[in-house]
Amino acid sequence: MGHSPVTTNPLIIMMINMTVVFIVLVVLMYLIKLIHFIDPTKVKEKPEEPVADEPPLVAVKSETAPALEPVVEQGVTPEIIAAISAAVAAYGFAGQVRAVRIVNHENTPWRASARFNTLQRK
Amino acid sequence: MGHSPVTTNPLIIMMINMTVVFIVLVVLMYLIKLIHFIDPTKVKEKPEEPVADEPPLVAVKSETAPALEPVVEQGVTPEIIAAISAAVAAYGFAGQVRAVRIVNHENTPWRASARFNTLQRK
Amino acid sequence: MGHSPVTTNPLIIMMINMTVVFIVLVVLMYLIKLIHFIDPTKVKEKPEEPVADEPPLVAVKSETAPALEPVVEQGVTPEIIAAISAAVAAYGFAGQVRAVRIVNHENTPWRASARFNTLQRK
Amino acid sequence: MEALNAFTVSLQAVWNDSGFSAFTMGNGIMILVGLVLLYMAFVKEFEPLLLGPIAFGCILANFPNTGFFGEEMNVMKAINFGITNEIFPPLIFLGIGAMTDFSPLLARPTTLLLGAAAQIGVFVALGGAMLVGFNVHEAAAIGIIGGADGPTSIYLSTKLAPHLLGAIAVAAYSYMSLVPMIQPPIMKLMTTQQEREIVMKELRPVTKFERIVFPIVATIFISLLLPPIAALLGCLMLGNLFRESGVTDRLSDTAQNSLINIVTIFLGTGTGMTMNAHDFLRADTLLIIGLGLVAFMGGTAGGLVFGKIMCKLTGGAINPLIGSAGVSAVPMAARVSQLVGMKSKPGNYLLMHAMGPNVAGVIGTAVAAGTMLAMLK
Amino acid sequence: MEALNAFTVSLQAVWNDSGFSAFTMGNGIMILVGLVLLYMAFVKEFEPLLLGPIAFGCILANFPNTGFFGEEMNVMKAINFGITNEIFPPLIFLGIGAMTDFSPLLARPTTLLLGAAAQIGVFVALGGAMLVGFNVHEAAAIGIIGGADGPTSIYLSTKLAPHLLGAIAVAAYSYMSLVPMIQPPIMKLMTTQQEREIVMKELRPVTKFERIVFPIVATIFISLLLPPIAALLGCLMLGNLFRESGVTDRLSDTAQNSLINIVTIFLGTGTGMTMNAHDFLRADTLLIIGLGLVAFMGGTAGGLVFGKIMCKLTGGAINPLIGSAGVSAVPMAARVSQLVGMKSKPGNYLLMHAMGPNVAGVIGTAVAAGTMLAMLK
Amino acid sequence: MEALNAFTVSLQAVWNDSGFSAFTMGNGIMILVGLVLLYMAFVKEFEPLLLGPIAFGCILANFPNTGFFGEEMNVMKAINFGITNEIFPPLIFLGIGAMTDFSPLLARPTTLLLGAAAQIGVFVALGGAMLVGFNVHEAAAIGIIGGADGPTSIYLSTKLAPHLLGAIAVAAYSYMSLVPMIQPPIMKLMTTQQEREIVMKELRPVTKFERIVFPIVATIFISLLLPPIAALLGCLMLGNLFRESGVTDRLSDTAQNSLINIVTIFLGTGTGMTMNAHDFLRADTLLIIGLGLVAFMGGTAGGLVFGKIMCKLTGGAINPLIGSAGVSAVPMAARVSQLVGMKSKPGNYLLMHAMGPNVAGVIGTAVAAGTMLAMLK
Ligand code: NA
Ligand code: NA
Ligand code: NA
Repeated sequence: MGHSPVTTNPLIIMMINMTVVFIVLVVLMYLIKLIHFIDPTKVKEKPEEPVADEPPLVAVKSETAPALEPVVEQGVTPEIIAAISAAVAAYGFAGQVRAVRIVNHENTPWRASARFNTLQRK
Repeated sequence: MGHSPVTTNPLIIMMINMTVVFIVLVVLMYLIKLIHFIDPTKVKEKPEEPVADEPPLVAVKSETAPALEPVVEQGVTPEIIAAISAAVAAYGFAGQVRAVRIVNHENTPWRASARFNTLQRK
Repeated sequence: MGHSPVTTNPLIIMMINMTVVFIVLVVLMYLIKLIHFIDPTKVKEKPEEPVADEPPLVAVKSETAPALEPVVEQGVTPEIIAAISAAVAAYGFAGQVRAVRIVNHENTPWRASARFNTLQRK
Repeated sequence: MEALNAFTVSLQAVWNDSGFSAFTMGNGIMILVGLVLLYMAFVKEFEPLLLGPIAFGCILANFPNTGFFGEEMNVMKAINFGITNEIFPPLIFLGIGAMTDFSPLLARPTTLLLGAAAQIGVFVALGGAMLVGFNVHEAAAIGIIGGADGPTSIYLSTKLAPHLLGAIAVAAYSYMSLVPMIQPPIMKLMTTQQEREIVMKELRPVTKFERIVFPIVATIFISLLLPPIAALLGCLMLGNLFRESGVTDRLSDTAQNSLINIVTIFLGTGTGMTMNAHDFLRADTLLIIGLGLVAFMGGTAGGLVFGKIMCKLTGGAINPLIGSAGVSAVPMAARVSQLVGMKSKPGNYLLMHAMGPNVAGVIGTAVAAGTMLAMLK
Repeated sequence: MEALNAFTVSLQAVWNDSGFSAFTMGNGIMILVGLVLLYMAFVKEFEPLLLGPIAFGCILANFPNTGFFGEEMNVMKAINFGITNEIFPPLIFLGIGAMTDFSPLLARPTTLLLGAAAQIGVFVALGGAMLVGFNVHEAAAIGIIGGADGPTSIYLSTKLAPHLLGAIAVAAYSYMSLVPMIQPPIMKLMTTQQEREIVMKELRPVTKFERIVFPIVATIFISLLLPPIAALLGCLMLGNLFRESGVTDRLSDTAQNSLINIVTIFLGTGTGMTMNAHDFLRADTLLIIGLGLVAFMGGTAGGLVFGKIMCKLTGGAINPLIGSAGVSAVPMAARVSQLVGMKSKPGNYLLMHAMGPNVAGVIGTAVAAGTMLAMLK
Repeated sequence: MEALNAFTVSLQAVWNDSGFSAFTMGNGIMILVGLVLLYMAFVKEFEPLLLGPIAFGCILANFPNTGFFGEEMNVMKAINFGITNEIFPPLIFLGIGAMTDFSPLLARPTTLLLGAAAQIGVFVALGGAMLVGFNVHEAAAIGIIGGADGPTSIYLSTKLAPHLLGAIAVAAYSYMSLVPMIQPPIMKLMTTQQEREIVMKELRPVTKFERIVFPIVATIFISLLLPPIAALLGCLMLGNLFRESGVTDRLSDTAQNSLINIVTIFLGTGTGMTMNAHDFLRADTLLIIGLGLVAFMGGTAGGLVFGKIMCKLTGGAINPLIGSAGVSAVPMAARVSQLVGMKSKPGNYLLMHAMGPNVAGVIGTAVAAGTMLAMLK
């Protein structure tokens, strides 16, 4: 708590702070775009995107969006999708307990065993 | 640490301590009765209690006692009830690991989802 | 960080350290042999060991080695044994999560209940 | 006779040393406050994980003669050490980072602007607090309530205005729980039916590369610019790396389960322990609660206004309802966006779209806290 | 030649700094004591979760030249810090609270009297200890063994007679394990066959309201009256609230699993680390072990006597066998009541009825500890 | 006008206090080092659980003006306290002990000799380090890299050469991950096809008695002889007792899950936090990395040579390939033995046989560390 504040005018403090917050998040926005730009692993989306633009239907997604949304099969009603996506998003402080542990199965000895066997085949 | 003890007569110390313990626990007993008395959620037990008094049978419980005892269905032998109640009570330091985790399922995203849907319907 | 080192000759330091390490582990080796020697629970292996010596086959183990190796039944191929033993050994820092928790079931109330019932029957 | 005398004297001594004899009116009222908070936590389910321990800590702190605040070390003093030295909030953020999926933000980075806009509530409350007489440090700590991020609020309060910690924490967690009541009227007031019916284009998939590089880049950039929040933001992003790396599931699991739970118990109880009559039972507390509401409403409005601007600029591609999610209160505010969207047009699923501004709001509030610390420390 | 000389000198130096050269007879005997305790813990299964780490800590503490008790901080010193400042016992109680179901007590509150009556053992041992020459602080710490509550015993010992901590903890946990052997003969001796055959009326259901309000009311009342145990009792009841609230399962789960387990390892090891030859290898230790047995038997008898009185007063509605469960040792003593009841009359299920006095005994012992601290501190 | 002026001045102040203005070339390079380590941890999967937090800690430590190393306590200072006082490595060993099965060692105790022989790498590197100019304390800390045991390396480094901690930890964990690349060529070079084809007799079963008595006896013997590693070895064996006792599964589970994970996060981050440009960006670091490789290769060779000797002495009952597993790096090195054995003769399962020297190597390295501490402290 070294030096004293530069100003005590509430309005100026508000303006400065808001400006810094916007500058930082805008820079972060461009950093994210930069990350996407340099991403060596991204799939070439050019041929697909215009197609996806025209009919923004749920059924189309099943080919392109495994990362964000569950693969949706024909015949699944929107209600079910809503329920599932709500559940997926319900990862607040109180709601993540089980979902996470399941992920953990990747670290069981069986995975190590699988790796070992892979190694072995080389 | 602070002031010296009032007395070092073992008998008096025993009497005082025992008295305090009894006073505290008796007051606590009346506090529990008070809690029960003011409990706004308690079921009206008047019509049922005399019935329950007469035949203190296991089968009767299935309607009234879900909180303390499992709902007991006709045909369950006393041996099984004993085994289950022993298991229920066996929550000492060494024996609670699994049972507790199961309770936790209430906090999964699915519950959050259910809540969300309830909210939605309003 | 009290007294200064006795010597700063690298070779002597290496020799001393290596000597101590070997002495300690050799003594430990004999201690393990001593533990085995005084083990009151060990099965009398004399009649069996010569038999086991001659045909070092997997199938023989099924009677004697539950502690170290899974009981192996006739008809299990060596490949499967390798996979399982790899999995068993894959208990490094990253790979033990699930296996261990399963062990824990012994501490559930049901075990306590079982004990209680055993007690009861006496 | 002598025995009876000693008996009476001893009983009297026990009573004299008891909390009853030293009990003050202030203690009584604070215990009542604790009971009301317990009711809010356990019956009304207002963020029970935090408000429960806070309430219980408040009650414990108001028993006289417990020695909790004496010279000798004890469990409550040890917990207090973790509060006053800002040890707990970063550890909570480690777990929150491990729970957070930044994908919706990475898929549509412009939603960061909504997370920035929603911080307007923080600064409106800051200005308001200064106008009603709080000094600038207190005002900054009060303003952060509008960020709707408990650990950030506690972190900033302990640094700038520790005597307000209790009131600020209580206000922050209470309003976070009230988001489903505070936001919808404002959302309906500030948006048109037509805007609310906008169906947004689905989000593009996000690669693992992006999900791993983002927390690293964000940590470096923000920590260099705003060193006072390096611990907070660094822990958030380290937790997120545990989640996204795919090879540290053990650490991710622990960060978001046993570690965060243990720290939550201590953080909550320790925060409640700071609530004494002298600091809490004053008009300032009511002002703080009022300003907190202003902050929440201001943040909601700020996000919505910016949502409307983005809607205009993008030719109607952005539903302004996702703007209000920028206050964070993850994931409650995003669900509110979804809820209001569904009411306007059944089948309009905004949840994933609202998660972008929602997690952006966490970063935005941390940045706001860092800015205030950089200016005021 | 010189090399060989340096070699020999260095080897000699290693030996001189080793524990062997500084080893005392006392160390040797204490390591043997540790081995016996390990045997009791792991083979005889005497409370292995606590007695195991205590035994190992005792062995570790008796290696010379380890630096565990030196100036520099190290892991063992850090653990010791948690022992000497009573940080661990309340955290254990947090977990025990989360494991405890007070319903049987709430359904039949009169069983609190049995929990009070069983504390007679505490005070009989206290008086006995003073008669054989212990001072009043030591006597109080010894007496609490009869409470059959490990954390309370450790808490009180560290406050009143830290040099007796090892002996008291060992005695407390050993006798808790021996409850199935100590109690049945006394129970059979003091009750008639007719009394043992009494079938008790089933317990009424307990509402969630009662289960939530009780820990709060109990905390306020007892902590105000006996501030020295506010931390202990507050943590017990906070843990119970985590359990009963229905909205803090995460915290309840952690309190009764990872947190209590971590603290148990530290509490046990740290308690064992206090066991040195100077404090432990004296006639006092044997006296403590003897007095602990008196305390357990006294508590059992006290509970039974009061059980018989209640049986009379209620016209035979109470089976006196549940009185002995008032010593706590949860849930072992309640199971012993059940066992003896079943032997007298197959099908006489006393377990749930005995759980009432059983958990009442935990509160009773905490109150007894608080009373002694209030009088003696 | 004045407002605009204040605005500019304030923005300027934020920039002046930011990390950018105080950023040094050294910070930049160390952050790059951190990024490379992150890449190794998360993409190359080099011990990600440790190297991940180390890398992130290294990045965090090189942001200027964070106050992490100031006077005031904060979360990073608290973590650093656990590093500099050797609190974390023993707790890690507690978990490792609970994960370790000593059965293969107990079934064939002669493999302890292989665990001893593989320590030759430690002492070769020690000698080499002294020859290139490190003092004896530094040389000992560098040598221990060859032990392939992270916690032991960190423990010894913090005691003997804290300024080298970062480089030593990074080298140790990196080479541990590279064992599958470093060892096979040496193994093929030093053994004949005929030796590699040896099929070993299966291991005898080990009783529970042996598995429980061994950790106790080993603790007593080694701790008495080498008190400086009593904490480390004691925790390893206490964890193993939790595992083997059969009655402390709760503690075993916690020691090898939540406790070790929490401590790992702190140990890794704290170790990374010690990596500053002044200590790390010097030729010494490259020397350390080079010496570490020498140590690993030396240890592998030492184990193999001794394996060949044992092969001769036993008339071909021992496959020398299990000797290289004596460097520890559990269980990686044992798997490498298995892998090379399978390549030479499909169906030659050496894994279980290699686990003996593998766990012996953990004890061997601890003993080597203890010897060096006894001589040099
Ligand atoms: Na926010
Ligand atoms: Na008791
Ligand atoms: Na090693």
